[in-house]
Amino acid sequence: MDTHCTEQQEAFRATLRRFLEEKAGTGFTRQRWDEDEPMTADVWQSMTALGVTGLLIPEQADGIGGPMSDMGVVMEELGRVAHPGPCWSSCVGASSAAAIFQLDTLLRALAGGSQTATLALEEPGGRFTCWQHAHLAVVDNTLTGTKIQVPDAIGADHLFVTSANGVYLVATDAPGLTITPTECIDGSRRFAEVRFENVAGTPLGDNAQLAPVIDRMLVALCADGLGAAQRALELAVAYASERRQFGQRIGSFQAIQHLCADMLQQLELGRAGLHYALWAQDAGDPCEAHRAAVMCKAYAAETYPQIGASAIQIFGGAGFTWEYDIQLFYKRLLSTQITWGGSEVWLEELAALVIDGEAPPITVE
Amino acid sequence: MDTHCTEQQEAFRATLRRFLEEKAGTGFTRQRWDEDEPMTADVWQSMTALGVTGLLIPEQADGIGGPMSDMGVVMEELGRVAHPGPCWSSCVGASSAAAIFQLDTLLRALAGGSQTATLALEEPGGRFTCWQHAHLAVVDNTLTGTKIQVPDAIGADHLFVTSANGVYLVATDAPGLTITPTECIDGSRRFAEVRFENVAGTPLGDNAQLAPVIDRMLVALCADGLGAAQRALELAVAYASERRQFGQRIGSFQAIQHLCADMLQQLELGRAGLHYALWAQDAGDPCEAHRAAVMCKAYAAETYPQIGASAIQIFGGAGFTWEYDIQLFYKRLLSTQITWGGSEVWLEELAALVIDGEAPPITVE
Amino acid sequence: MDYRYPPDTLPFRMEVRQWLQHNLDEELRGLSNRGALNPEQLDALRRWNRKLADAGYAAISWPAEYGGRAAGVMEQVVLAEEMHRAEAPAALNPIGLANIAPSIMAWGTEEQKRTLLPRMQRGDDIWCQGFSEPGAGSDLASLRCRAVLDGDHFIVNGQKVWNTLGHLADYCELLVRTDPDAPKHQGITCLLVDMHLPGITVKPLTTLTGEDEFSEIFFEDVRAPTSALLGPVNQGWQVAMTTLSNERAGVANLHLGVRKKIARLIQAAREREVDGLPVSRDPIARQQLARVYLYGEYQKALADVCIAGELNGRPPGAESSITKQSWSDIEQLIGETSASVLGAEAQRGDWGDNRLYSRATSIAGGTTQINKNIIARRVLGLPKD
Amino acid sequence: MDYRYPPDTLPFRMEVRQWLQHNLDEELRGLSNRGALNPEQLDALRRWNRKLADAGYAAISWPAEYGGRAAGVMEQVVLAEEMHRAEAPAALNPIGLANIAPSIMAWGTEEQKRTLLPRMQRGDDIWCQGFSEPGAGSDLASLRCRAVLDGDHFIVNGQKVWNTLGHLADYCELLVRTDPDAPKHQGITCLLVDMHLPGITVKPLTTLTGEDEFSEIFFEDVRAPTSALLGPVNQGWQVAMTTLSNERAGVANLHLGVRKKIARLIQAAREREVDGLPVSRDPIARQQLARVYLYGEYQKALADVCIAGELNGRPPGAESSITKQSWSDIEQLIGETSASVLGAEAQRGDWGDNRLYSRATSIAGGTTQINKNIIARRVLGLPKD
Repeated sequence: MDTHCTEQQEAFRATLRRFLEEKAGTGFTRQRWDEDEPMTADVWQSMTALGVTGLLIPEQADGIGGPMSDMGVVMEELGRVAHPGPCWSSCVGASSAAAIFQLDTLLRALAGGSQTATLALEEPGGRFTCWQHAHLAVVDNTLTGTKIQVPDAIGADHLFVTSANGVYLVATDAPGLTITPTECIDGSRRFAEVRFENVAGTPLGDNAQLAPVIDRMLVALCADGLGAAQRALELAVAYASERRQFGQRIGSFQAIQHLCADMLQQLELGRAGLHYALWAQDAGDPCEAHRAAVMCKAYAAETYPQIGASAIQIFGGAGFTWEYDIQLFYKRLLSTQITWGGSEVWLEELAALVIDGEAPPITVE
Repeated sequence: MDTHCTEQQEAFRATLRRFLEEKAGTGFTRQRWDEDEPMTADVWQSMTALGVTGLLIPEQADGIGGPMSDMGVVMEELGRVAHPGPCWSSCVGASSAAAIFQLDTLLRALAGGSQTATLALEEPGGRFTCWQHAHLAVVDNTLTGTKIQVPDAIGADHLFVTSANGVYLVATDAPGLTITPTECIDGSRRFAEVRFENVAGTPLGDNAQLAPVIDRMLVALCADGLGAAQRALELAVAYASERRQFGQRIGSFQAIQHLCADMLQQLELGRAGLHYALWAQDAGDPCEAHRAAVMCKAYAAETYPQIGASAIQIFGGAGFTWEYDIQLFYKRLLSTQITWGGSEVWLEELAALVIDGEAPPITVE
Repeated sequence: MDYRYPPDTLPFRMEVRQWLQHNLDEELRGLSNRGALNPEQLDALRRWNRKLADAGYAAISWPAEYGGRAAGVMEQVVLAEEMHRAEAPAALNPIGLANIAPSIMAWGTEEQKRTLLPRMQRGDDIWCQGFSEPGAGSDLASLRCRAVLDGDHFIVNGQKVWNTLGHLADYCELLVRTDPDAPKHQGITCLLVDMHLPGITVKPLTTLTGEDEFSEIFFEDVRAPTSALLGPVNQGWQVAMTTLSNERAGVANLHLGVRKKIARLIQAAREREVDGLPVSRDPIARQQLARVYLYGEYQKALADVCIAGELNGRPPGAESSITKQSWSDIEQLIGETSASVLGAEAQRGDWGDNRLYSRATSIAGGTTQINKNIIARRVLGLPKD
Repeated sequence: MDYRYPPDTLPFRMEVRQWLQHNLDEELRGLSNRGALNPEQLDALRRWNRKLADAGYAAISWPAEYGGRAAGVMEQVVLAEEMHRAEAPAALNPIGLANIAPSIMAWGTEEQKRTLLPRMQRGDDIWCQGFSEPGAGSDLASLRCRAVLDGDHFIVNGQKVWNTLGHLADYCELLVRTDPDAPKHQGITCLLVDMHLPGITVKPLTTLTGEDEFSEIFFEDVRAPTSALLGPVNQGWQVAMTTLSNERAGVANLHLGVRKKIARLIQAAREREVDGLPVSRDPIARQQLARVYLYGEYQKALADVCIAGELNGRPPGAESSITKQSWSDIEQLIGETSASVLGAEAQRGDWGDNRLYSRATSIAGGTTQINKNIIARRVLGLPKD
């Protein structure tokens, strides 16, 4: 029994962190902020070389066949720099989906970094729901309608599209497909609206087959959030330990100290739950994997924006400027919250699991 | 325009406060805590002499015909000592109800303090709802069923009982009526379960006629809560200004100071809303009176227990003892919250008014 | 107790309302006077400001001798409500009119009063304040920007930050240290500096929303004539702290903005659907919307207490000291509620900016932490030890 | 990463589970060892304690030489889980076994170890701690209860407060000041005082729930023999701070109680109706219940991090320092949630007491304020200045 990362994972983390600090730190994030293309070819190539693109892809498709707990390390590190690349959508989401539907060619292209893909789930409306398909019609494997908030759709080669008739694979260069970027206060993430007008798709199977992919993506999104929240706390503590006001370092004021202590508590509870959720994705019980993923997102959505906001508060006026990095992490945590539904959505799902379902377990045995 | 009490009201307040300090302070509350009878004859007589029992009763029925803003002063002062008497149920509730139904004899008895009465509204279930009548059947003006959480039912002479057939007046000595006290963590308030088995009642009219009475009672309950919360803050500030820990007065610690500042903010917002609601009860527009009363209870239920809890926290171990008065006020604020429904109930009612109804007004003109 | 506005405010309200109906052009509606203005917008706002000034509405709280109408709190509140109702932009110099002008009236030379105040009122000159410095946000007394007297000029060197409208400003109410040996609040002097003087560099300060709302101002051997001196040398602190007596009206109007946003949020919830039902029918959204609505209404109730206090001649009480904090709390609650209720839509456009911007409400003009210190010590009398 | 308990804990778990099935009488189930016990309950608990001790389950973390089994963190956790699952009362001396015994083992004379420890383990003697004093709750170092050496006795005078089980105690681990001139943490001596000595008065301290769970103890010229001395004179602070090395198991088990309460609350919501529907179908109640459930599960996840840290030989990290605080938060959240979900029913009985009692979790054993100071300084390294 160990809830910590293995030594191997920590070594992997150190390598990643060094690479990101040198080649794709927050300076890189800022540089890509307003660009159409979130990535540069050389950074993406390095990510491939580091094994990020192939991490979750089976070995027989040129991947590494690694566990989600390894991907958790990647996502935490990417969150620490508010990385703009399509890792969440493609390396976690599309790679897992392609493996489930055994799309061997796509898997190889994803593993090698020559292609990326993403999932088109959400449809117009207010609050996010996973399986709502009122705005997409499918007739004879031809799709017409709208998906919104599709992550990293611009630049992607393929879309996994959910519909009332199941999951379809659609090439982004298919005739009738229009992808329009959606504004987002977090410029480190890219979303788009995708319109389909009689677009040909390849039927892949039931929506339910995507359920474990969505659980993985929820957990990966929270791992990214944890990394960003951790970095926000580090920056806030460092700033509070330096900055003087009224002749004192502001970090010596009890109000600031308690704010930081609250942030640490929120962070460490989140880490404990996240690591459990990562392990649960790998451990094999799909119900438990789902419960853990749902809790993870409910917790992250409710808590991480508060960590970001507290960090901004500690920075004071400096936190309100474009110049300091802390705003990057605050925005990253806001989009972590809102992407694929806030805490209301996932607390209701959790209620369905543990109030309508079985009584909650008291011991693990 | 003045949101403050008038000079006359402040003089009335001073008289009341002096009387309560001398004859019915928290020592009196403690003394009555475990007694069946919440009051003593002489204190009740003094309350009558001070004009509390007749305050809301029309002059032609031997009352004073005062406004709710005067009653607000009374309730704030009673809350400051966690007063155990049946003022809320009888002097606010039953008196207002008796006036609406023009029960002249009862009005005179209430004004003179020789009788008290209360309202039986709530029925068994989880969350409070005002107009739920699943547990009380009425056939030929004969009542059978159960009402719960009836305030001050023990000692009362009459009950105003709501039912699917409207409001009934029932004498507490009527055959078939059983009143059983209900345990409550706040021993300064008395609640009872009332069982009816073919009990004869006098039909009075529609339930809707009681609506303004309920609004008045909600506001009065919150005025009591404001008084208790104010007293809790005063006690906490006094204690924090005296008590030393680690060589410093604890009130000089920023964490304690900010806790107190938060309490003050919660209190003063509550006072502003309460005084508006008191005025709205008197000003004549029933819709506005209702909106203000609903906001008042939603706010008090959500906020005042936090003020009480913060005060306990500042007292530390001492706050956890029976000996210090602060626990009386914490408990009073908990029962202020729960009596007639918590914030969920009244936020939903507020939503019905302002989301389903008109857009919220932006200016008063 | 009486929550009705005094009846004699009604004629003034009607006068303002009618004037706005006749004079406010449609394209000006909703135009903000904060933040990055393009030259056309600035021109339009200047024209509007002159109209306001000519009608006597630009600075109604000023004494009559300076072109105001010595308006009391009720008239100020009514004007603000009507301007808000009509979505009319405020005058261009909010800080100048409310904070700088009182100092000039109290301490200025006749020349300063005569030349500066009318142009400020008309928006001909734009004013900024040079108080905050890097490394001294809320801690004004530790400022380091210095001025040395050299004949009939002050030589100013140093840096200021968080200057609202600094990049557009013609004048700056500048606090400089003139006696480095004096205790912190002393040895500070107030200058009214022409921003077009050589040696002044203004750099926009980009906020996290990407706007250039604030500036940094650098002074390098700037020669300000001694005629720029406002009040006595080394008494700049007292000079700058001069305010008009009925300033409570400004704080009392904070609820206007939040209540409009809340009404918009409720309307947005009515118009969005989730799972085939309006979001406004969702029980959880209803709780959240009702809660934010309640706090908006209570901010108004608190404003009424402040107004009534001023109107009835009471000194500011606890209600005044918590108003800014409760306003900040509700601005941030609106941001969080919009995220819950509107989902992804809250990540962009006005709602997105609003959420980010709400963070500034607990920082600018005194952080939450400093406000609470003050409330605890001054209002509640907790010990300093 | 692996969240499964080590497989070798399973035999021990089964052994304990079976033993409890055979040995725990129905009337003992759910009996609390805290708070006001009547004599019959105390007798029953004493008999149960002896059974536990005889089976080797009363003090499994103790070294074998004192009758324990030197159990590691996993065995302690498993025992606690099984005891909890069976609703078996814990041993009567929780503080004695976990906090006092380690000091006696490390500092006691052979005589003290031989006579005191076995009786403590069996519950033959009940122990309390005499640390807190009126006016010095969390600030132990400022204690004033004093002892003066007079031949072969210490003369003790002073007052202690917040003594759990004080009214039943046979012994007290007492901290007294023996050198009034020494700096605060020095000059303190630890005595193991027989509570039946003349001059000791115990007064119950009624809590806000009306229970006599704690006591005040008054010492008036109490003559404690020098044989009561534990460790060196004037080193009582170090003596009293001695703990067993694997104490993390205790903190790691905090989730057991809260998760059982949460399960009960969910069950209660299923069984209550409002407007003809189970409360558990109400969307708002569902949010609140799901939230409190989530925090309960995360308390368990945090416990796993603590356990794994101990198991893998890592020093305690941030997870250990926040465990008490997050536990307190969730105890209080349970109280507030019960009020929202159960309405008036939350004002009485177990739910009512539970809500009141939850307030103590942020006070006893170090207030929230002190915990956060420690977290900020020791874990985050924020400056003291």
